[in-house]
Amino acid sequence: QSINIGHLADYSGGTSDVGQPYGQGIQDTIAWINANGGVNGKKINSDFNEYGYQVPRALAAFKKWVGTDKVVAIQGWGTADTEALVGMVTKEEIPYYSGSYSASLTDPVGKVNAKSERAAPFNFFYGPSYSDAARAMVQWAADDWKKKGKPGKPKWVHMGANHPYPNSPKEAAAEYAKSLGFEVLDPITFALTPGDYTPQCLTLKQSGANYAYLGNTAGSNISVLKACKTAGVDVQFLGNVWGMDENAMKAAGEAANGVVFPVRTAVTWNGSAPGLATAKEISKISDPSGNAYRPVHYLSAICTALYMKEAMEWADKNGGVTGVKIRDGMYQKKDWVPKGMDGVCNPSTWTATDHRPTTRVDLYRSVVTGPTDASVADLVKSGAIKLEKVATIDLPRKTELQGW
Amino acid sequence: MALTSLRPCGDYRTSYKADQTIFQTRLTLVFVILAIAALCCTPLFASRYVLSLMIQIGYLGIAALGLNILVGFSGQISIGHAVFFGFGGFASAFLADKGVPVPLAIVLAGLWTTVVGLIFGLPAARVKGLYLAIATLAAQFILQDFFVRAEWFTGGTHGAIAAPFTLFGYDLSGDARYFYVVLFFVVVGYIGATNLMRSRDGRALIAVRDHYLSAEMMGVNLTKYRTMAFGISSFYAGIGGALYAHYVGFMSVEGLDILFSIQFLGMIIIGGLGSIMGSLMGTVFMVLLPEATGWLASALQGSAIDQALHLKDGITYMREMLIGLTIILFLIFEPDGLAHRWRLIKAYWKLYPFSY
Amino acid sequence: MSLPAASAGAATGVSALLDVQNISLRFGGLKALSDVSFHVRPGELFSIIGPNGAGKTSMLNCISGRYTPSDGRVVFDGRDVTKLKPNRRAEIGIGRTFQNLALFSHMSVLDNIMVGRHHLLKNNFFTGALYWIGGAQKEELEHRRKVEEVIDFLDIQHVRKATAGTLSYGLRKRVELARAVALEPKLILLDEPMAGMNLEEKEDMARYIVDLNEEWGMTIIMIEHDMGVVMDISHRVMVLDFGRKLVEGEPAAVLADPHVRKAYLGEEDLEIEEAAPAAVSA
Amino acid sequence: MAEAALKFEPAAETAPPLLSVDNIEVVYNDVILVLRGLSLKVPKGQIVALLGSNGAGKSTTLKAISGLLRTEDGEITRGDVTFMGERINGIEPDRIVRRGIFQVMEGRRIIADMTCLENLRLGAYTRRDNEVKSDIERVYEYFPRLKERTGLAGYLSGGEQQMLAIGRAIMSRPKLILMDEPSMGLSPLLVKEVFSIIKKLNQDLGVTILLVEQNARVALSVADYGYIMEQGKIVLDGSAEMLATNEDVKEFYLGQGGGEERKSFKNLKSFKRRKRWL
Amino acid sequence: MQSQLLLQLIINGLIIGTLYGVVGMCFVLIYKASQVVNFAQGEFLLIGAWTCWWLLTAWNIPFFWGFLIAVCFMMVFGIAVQMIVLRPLIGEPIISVIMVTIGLSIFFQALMKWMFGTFAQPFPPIFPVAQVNILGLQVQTAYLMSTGVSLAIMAGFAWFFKYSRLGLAMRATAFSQQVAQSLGISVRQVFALSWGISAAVSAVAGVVVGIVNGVSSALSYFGIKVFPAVILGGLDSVFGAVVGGLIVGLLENLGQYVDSQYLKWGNLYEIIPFYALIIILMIKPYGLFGTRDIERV
Ligand SMILES: Nc1ncnc2c1ncn2[C@@H]1O[C@H](COP(=O)(O)OP(=O)(O)OP(=O)(O)O)[C@@H](O)[C@H]1O
Ligand SMILES: Nc1ncnc2c1ncn2[C@@H]1O[C@H](COP(=O)(O)OP(=O)(O)OP(=O)(O)O)[C@@H](O)[C@H]1O
Ligand SMILES: [Mg+2]
Ligand SMILES: [Mg+2]
Repeated sequence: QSINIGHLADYSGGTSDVGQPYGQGIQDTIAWINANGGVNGKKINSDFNEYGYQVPRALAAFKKWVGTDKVVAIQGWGTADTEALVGMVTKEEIPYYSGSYSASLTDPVGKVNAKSERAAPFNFFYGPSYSDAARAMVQWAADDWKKKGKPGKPKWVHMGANHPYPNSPKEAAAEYAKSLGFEVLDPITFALTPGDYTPQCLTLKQSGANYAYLGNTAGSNISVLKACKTAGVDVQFLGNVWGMDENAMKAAGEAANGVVFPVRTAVTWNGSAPGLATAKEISKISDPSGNAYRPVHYLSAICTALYMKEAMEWADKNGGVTGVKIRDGMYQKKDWVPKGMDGVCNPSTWTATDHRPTTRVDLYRSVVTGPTDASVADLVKSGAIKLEKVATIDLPRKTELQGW
Repeated sequence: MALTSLRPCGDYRTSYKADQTIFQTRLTLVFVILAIAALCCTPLFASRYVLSLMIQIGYLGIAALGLNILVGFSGQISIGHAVFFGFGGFASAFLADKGVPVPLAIVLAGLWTTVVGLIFGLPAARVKGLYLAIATLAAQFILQDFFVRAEWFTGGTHGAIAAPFTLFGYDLSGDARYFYVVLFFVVVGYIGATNLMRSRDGRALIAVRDHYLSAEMMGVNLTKYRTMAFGISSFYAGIGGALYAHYVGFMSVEGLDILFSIQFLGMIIIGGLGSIMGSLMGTVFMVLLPEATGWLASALQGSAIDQALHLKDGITYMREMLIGLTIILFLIFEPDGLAHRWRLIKAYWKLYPFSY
Repeated sequence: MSLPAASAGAATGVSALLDVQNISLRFGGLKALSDVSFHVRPGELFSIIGPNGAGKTSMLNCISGRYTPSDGRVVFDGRDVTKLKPNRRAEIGIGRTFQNLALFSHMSVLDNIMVGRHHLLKNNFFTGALYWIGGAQKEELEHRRKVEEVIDFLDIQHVRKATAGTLSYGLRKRVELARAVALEPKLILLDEPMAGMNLEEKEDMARYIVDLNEEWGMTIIMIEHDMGVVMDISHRVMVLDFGRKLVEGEPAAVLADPHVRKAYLGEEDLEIEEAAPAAVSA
Repeated sequence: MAEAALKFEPAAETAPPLLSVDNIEVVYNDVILVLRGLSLKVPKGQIVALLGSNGAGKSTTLKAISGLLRTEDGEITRGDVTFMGERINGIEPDRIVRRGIFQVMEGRRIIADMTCLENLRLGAYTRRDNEVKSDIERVYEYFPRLKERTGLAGYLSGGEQQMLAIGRAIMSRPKLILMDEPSMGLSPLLVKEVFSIIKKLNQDLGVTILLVEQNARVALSVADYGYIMEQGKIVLDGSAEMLATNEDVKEFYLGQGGGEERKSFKNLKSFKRRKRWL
Repeated sequence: MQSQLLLQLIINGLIIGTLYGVVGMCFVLIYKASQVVNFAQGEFLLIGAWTCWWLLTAWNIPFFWGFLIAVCFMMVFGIAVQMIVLRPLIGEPIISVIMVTIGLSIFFQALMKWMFGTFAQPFPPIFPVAQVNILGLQVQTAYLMSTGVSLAIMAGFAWFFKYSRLGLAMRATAFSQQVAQSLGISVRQVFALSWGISAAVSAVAGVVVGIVNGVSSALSYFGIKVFPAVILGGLDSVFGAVVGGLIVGLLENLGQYVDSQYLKWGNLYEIIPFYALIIILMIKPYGLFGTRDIERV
C-alpha cells in the first residue's frame, strides 16, 4: 500500500537555480523516508514533474494528479502556479506545500483582515512568509541604524521586478518600515533576468537609501550587487529567501559581501546540530560520496517534506491518509520540529486559522572574502564564503499582519 | 507554402450552394458530426487528467485560431498573443466580479479584448512584416506592465479571482461539465472562422496577405483589414483567456510572458499557417508534447537505461531537449505544418491507387 | 483597319470618361512622366505604346492611384480623383491588371475573382462568420453566379479551383483579367495583357478584350508591345517616349509617324511595314 | 590538321550533344504530373528553340535542367538530364550553374533591392577571371538604358528589368544559357536587339542556347533547331527551317495558316479551330 | 548632483548600447542572409560564455587564448548548427525556420543547464583592474573591452556588406533563395558563413556579459532584449543595429533617470525602449536605416 503525492519542480525554467536544490531536497527526502520505514510502513509514491516554471504545464500536472493518480498531497513550487492552483487545491482538498512563501497563502479562512485577499485553506509552506521575512529585515535595519548611532531617519527602498513574486512583500515591508520611522523611498525596478543594472545602482546611490531590499531571485540580484559594487554604492542590501544563497554568493563574489537575508533553518550545511546528521543521511541518497555541499534551500526542502510526512502519519492513525486528514495533521502540534531534525528545522505551528508557520526570522549575513573561483564546497571549507548569523527577529503574531 | 488545391476529381456539384459548403463531401460532414458527438461523450469515461488536457487544448486552441487568423491568413506576425489572452482573462474576471453573469462576461471580455487588439493593431496600418512583429513585442511588454499596474482591473500583482462558470444558476465548473462549455466555444469559434474565411472579409484578409498592392487596387481597404485582423485575433484570444480564467478560477500576470506568446506561434506554425483546423492540430501537438515527453521521462526514471547512463537529473533536461528537438525535427520533415500533411494524406487516399 | 462606325461616333460627341490633365511624375531626379495629357471617351479602346521605361506603367499607376502625380489632375467620370486612394478608385469603377503578375497566389482562382467583387459585396466580419444567419450565404451565392459568368467568358472553368500560384504564366494573366472584370469597372486598365503568350493565346486574349469593349461596354486602356494587336483592335493610340507624349491618334496615323518608328519600332523595320497586311516568314 | 578535323561535319554530328534530356517525368508537390516523358537534345554551339502553349511545361523543362525545380517542390521522378556527358539531375542548382548552365528565369527575377550594377556583378558570381569589368561595359553597350538607371533595380520598368536579366546571363559567361521568354515585355525595337544579341552570343562567344519563346517567328529565325511541346510532351521537332514551313506550325504559331494573309486580331471568331497534337 | 547622475547614465547608456549593437549585428547578419530572425541568438551568447568559462576554469587557459578558442569554437558551432538543422530547411517557409530557431533555443537552454548546472558561475578575475573611471562613472573593464571589440567588428561588417562578393551574395540570398541559386550562389555556403560569423560574434558578447554578471542560463535573455535595438535601427542595416543599440542603451538609462526623478512609475527602464519603438516605427516603418520594401507593380 502506498501514498500518492505529486511533486512539481523547476529544474529547467526561469527559477531553476534555486528550484534545482530545493527539488532535489524533496526528492531525496521522500526516497529516504521510503527507505526508512515510510509513513507507518506505507511507501510514498511521488510523481515527479518538472514543469519548467510554466503555468499550463503545472495545471496539466495537477489534473493528472487529481484525476489519475489520486494524490493526497502535493509538493509544489512557484508563486504563479501555486496561486493559479489555489482554487482547485481548495476544491479538491489536497494539501499543497509550495516553494512560494507568499503571505497570501497564509490565510486559511479568507479575509482575516481587510488586506487579505482570499482563503487558501490547503496551502502550506515551511518558513517565514515573504512579508514576515521582509518585516523582520525592516526590524533588523531599525536596530542596526540605532546601533550604529547614525543621525536622522533611515531610508528604506524596495528593489525588484514588477511581478507578483518580488512585489508580494513590498507593501508589508513599506508599511512596517514607516511605522518604525523609516523614510520609504520609491521602489526601484529591475527585471528578473541578469542584465546591466548600473542605472538602478546610480539611482540608488543618488537617492541616498540606507537599506535596500532585493526582491528578485538570485540571478538578477547578482547583477545588481555587482553593478552597485562597481558604481560604489554604499547601501546595506537585504535579500529575499530565494534571492541569496551560497551559490549566489559564489557567483557574485565580493559584491555579495554583507548582504543580509533570512535563512529558514536553524543551521546551514556546515553548522552543527543533531538534526544535520539526518540531513546528511538524506543527502547521501543522491550523493553517495557524502561530499556534496547543500545550499540552504536543500535543507528547507527536507523540513518541508518531513512536515508533510508527519502529518501523513497522524492522518494514517486518525482515519486514513486523505487530503483533509493530512491538513488536520498539520494542525496537531505546536512548535513542531520533525523527528530527527532537531536544531535544523525551526519550530513551526500551523492552526486552522493561521498558516504562518513561524513569525520568528533568523537573519544571516553573507561574508565573502577573496576570490570565489572554486567549488562551493571548497569555498565554504576554506572560509571564503561564510554565512554569519546576525540576528533572530521575533515578530508579533498579529492577525492584522496575516495574509498580506 | 505551396498549397495546391488537391480536390479529387469525380466529385461533382450541381449547384453553387453545394459547391460552397464547408465540408467538401458528405462523408466529411458526417465525420465531423460524429467526432463532435464522440467528444460529447468523453466526459463519461475519460479521466479528469485527459479531460483537463482537452479543456486546455480547447481554450488554447481558440486563442491559437485567433493568432492563425492574424498570422496565417492576414500575414502579420504577432509575438504578443499571450497578453491578449491574458487581457481576456482579466476582463472576464473583472466583469464577473462586477456581477455580470459569467457566460456573458466571457463574450464581453472577448469584445473588450478586440478593442484593445485594435488599438495595438494600429501600427499595422503603416508597419509591415517583422517590423510589425517586433512592434507586437512592444504590446507584449507594455500590456504586461499594464497588468501589474492596473490594480483596479487586474488586482495588480495579487491577481484576480475569476468566478466559476454558472449558467442559469447551474454550476458548470468541474472538469466534466466545463468541458462542454469549452467544447461549445471551440465549435462555435471554429465554425465562425471557417465561415469568415469563405466570405468577403476573410477573402480580403488573405488577399492583403498575398499581394497587398493589388488587393488595394481591387478595392480592399488595407488599413481597415490590417487593423481588423488584430481585432479578430484578439477577440479569439480574449475568449480563450476568459475560458482559462474561469477554468482556473484565478488570473495572474505571471505566466503571460513572451515564452507563452511564442508557444502560441509554435502551435500555429506546427499546425499549419493559414489552416483553420491546423490551429487545433498544432495546439494538440504543443499541449501533448510536454506531456508525452513527461511520460517518457517517468518511464525512463529508474529504468535500466537511467541506471546505466547515470542520467538522474539529466532526464529532466533531456525532456526539455526532447521538446526542442521534436519541434526542430517536426519542422524539418513537415515545414508546412500538420494541416498540409493531412491534406496530402487525404488527397492520396482519395486518388489511390492513381496517385498522379 | 477602320473603326466600327458606332465607336467612331462615340469617340466624338460624348464627354471624356477619363481626363488626364498635365500629369507629371518625378522619382528623385528621374522624370517618369512630364506634362502628359490625354482623355479617353466612354466605350473607347485606347492603347498606350512606347519604348521600355517610357512611363506607360507609371501612367496607369497614376490613373489607378498607386502613384500620386507630382503635378496635374486625373478626372474620372467628371470627378477629380487625383488624391483618391486606390481602393476608392476601384469602387468608383477603375479596374486593372498588372504587368508583373499580381495574383493572390495562395488563393484559388475562384477566390481571386471573388476578391474582385469585394466592393460589390456587403457582408462583413460579423455576418460573414454567421454565414447562414445574416444573409451572407445568399449574397455570396449570388455573386458566385456573376463570377461564373466571367469564368465562362474567359474560358478558365477548368482551373476554377486551382491555386492561382501554380498556374502557368498565360493562365495567370487570364485570371488577372477575370479578376479585373469581376470588379464591374467602367474603365479597365490592361498592362501588357499579351506578354508571354503565343499567337493562339494572343488571339484569344484579343477576342476577350474586344468583347469586353464591344459587348460588355467597358472602356479600356491597354499597354501592349505587340504592334499587330495594337493596330488591329485599338481605336486610338498614344505614344510615350521618355515620359513625354509623342503622338496620339488613330493607329494607322501613329504608325506612320517617323518619330514613332525611330524611337519605338526601329528604323528599317520591314515587319511593321507589313504588319497590317501580312508578316514576313522567318 | 586539327582544324580540318573540327570542321568535319559528320564527326560533330555523332559527338554527344552538350545537353540531353532523356524521357524525364516531373512531378510537383508529389502529385501533379507535369512532364510526361520529355526528351530533347541541345547540340553544342547551337540555338535550340522550345515552343509550346501556356502551361505546356516549357518553364518546367528549363527548371528541370537547371535544377531550380527542387526549389519549387518539384522533382524529376524519372529520366536523366545529361550535360557534357554527366548526369546532372538531383544536383544542387548552384553547382549546375558552376558547371556552366545559366537560366534566365521567367518573370525577370532581378534582385529588387540592389542596383543594376550589383545585379550584374552577381551575374558574374561564379567567375573568377578579371574580365568582369569589361563584360559589364559590354552589357551597358547592349543596353545603354541600364547605365542611366542608378537606383534600385526594383524600380526599373518591366522592360528594363528584362534587359537586366539578360545582361546578368551575359555576365555569367556560361556554356549553356536557358532563356525563358527573353522577349517578354520588350518593345519591338528591343526584341530585335535582344535576338541579335542572342545570335551574337552564340556566334561570337560560342554560347549554346536553349530558348523558350512565345514569339515563334523570331525564335525560329535565330534558332537552328526547334521543338514543339504540348501537355508535357514533345509533339514535333525539326530544324528551324523545317518547322517554319510546317503547315500546322505556320497556322498556330506563326499565324499564317494555309499561306493566306495574316488574320486580323479584330475579327477573330470565338469558335476558331484549335489544334492539339496529342 | 543630478546633472552628474545624468552624465553618468548617458555614458553608461553608450557603453551598454555598443554591447546591444554587437548582439544586434548578429541578428542582422543572419537576417540579411536568410530573412530569418534567430530566436536562439541568446543561446549562442550563452554557449559562447560557457565555453570560455569552462576553458578558463577547468583548463586554466589564459583569458586571451580561452577567449580566442571560444570564439573559434562558436564559429564552427554556428556552421554545424546550420548544416545539421537549417540546411534541410533551405527553400522552406521562413516562418518555419524561425520556429526552428525557437526549438533550438529550447534545446540548447536545457542542454546548457544539464552540462553546466543551473547556478550562475563567476569568471575568474581577468583584468588587473576591475573597473575604470570615465568622467566619474565607474565602468567595468570588460565593458570597455567589449566597446573596443564592438567598434572593430562593426567596421568589418559594414565593409563586408558593401564591397565583398560574399556580402553581395548574402543579400541576394536574402532576397530570394531561388534567384540566388540560379546565379550560382551556394545558399548553403552563405548560410553557413552567416551563422558561423553570427555565432562567433555572439560569443564575444556572451563572454563580456558573463564576465560582468557571471554565466548563467538567464544570460540568454539578452537575445530578446536586443530586438528593439535591431528594429529601431532597421532589420537589415548593420549600421542601424549599432545606432539602435546605442539608442536603446541611452533610452534605458534616461528612462531610469526620468522615472526616478519625476515619473515614479517603477519600470520605465524596461519598457521605454518599446514605447520608443512604436513611436519610431509609426514615423519610419522600416526603422531608422532599414531599406524599404520595393512597392512597384
Ligand atoms: N517607384 C519608382 N521609383 C523610381 N523609379 C521608378 C518608379 N516607378 C517607375 N520608375 C522609373 O520610371 C520609368 C518609367 O517606368 P514605367 O514602368 O512606367 O515604364 P514602362 O513604360 O511601363 O516600361 P516597360 O514597357 O518596360 O514596362 C522607368 O525608368 C522606371 O525606372
Ligand atoms: N510550383 C508548381 N506547383 C504545381 N504546379 C505547377 C508549378 N509550377 C508549374 N505548375 C504546373 O505545371 C504546368 C506547366 O507549367 P509551366 O510553367 O512549365 O508552363 P509553361 O509551358 O512555361 O507555360 P507559360 O508559357 O504560360 O509560361 C502548369 O499546368 C502549371 O500549372
Ligand atoms: Mg511597364
Ligand atoms: Mg513558362
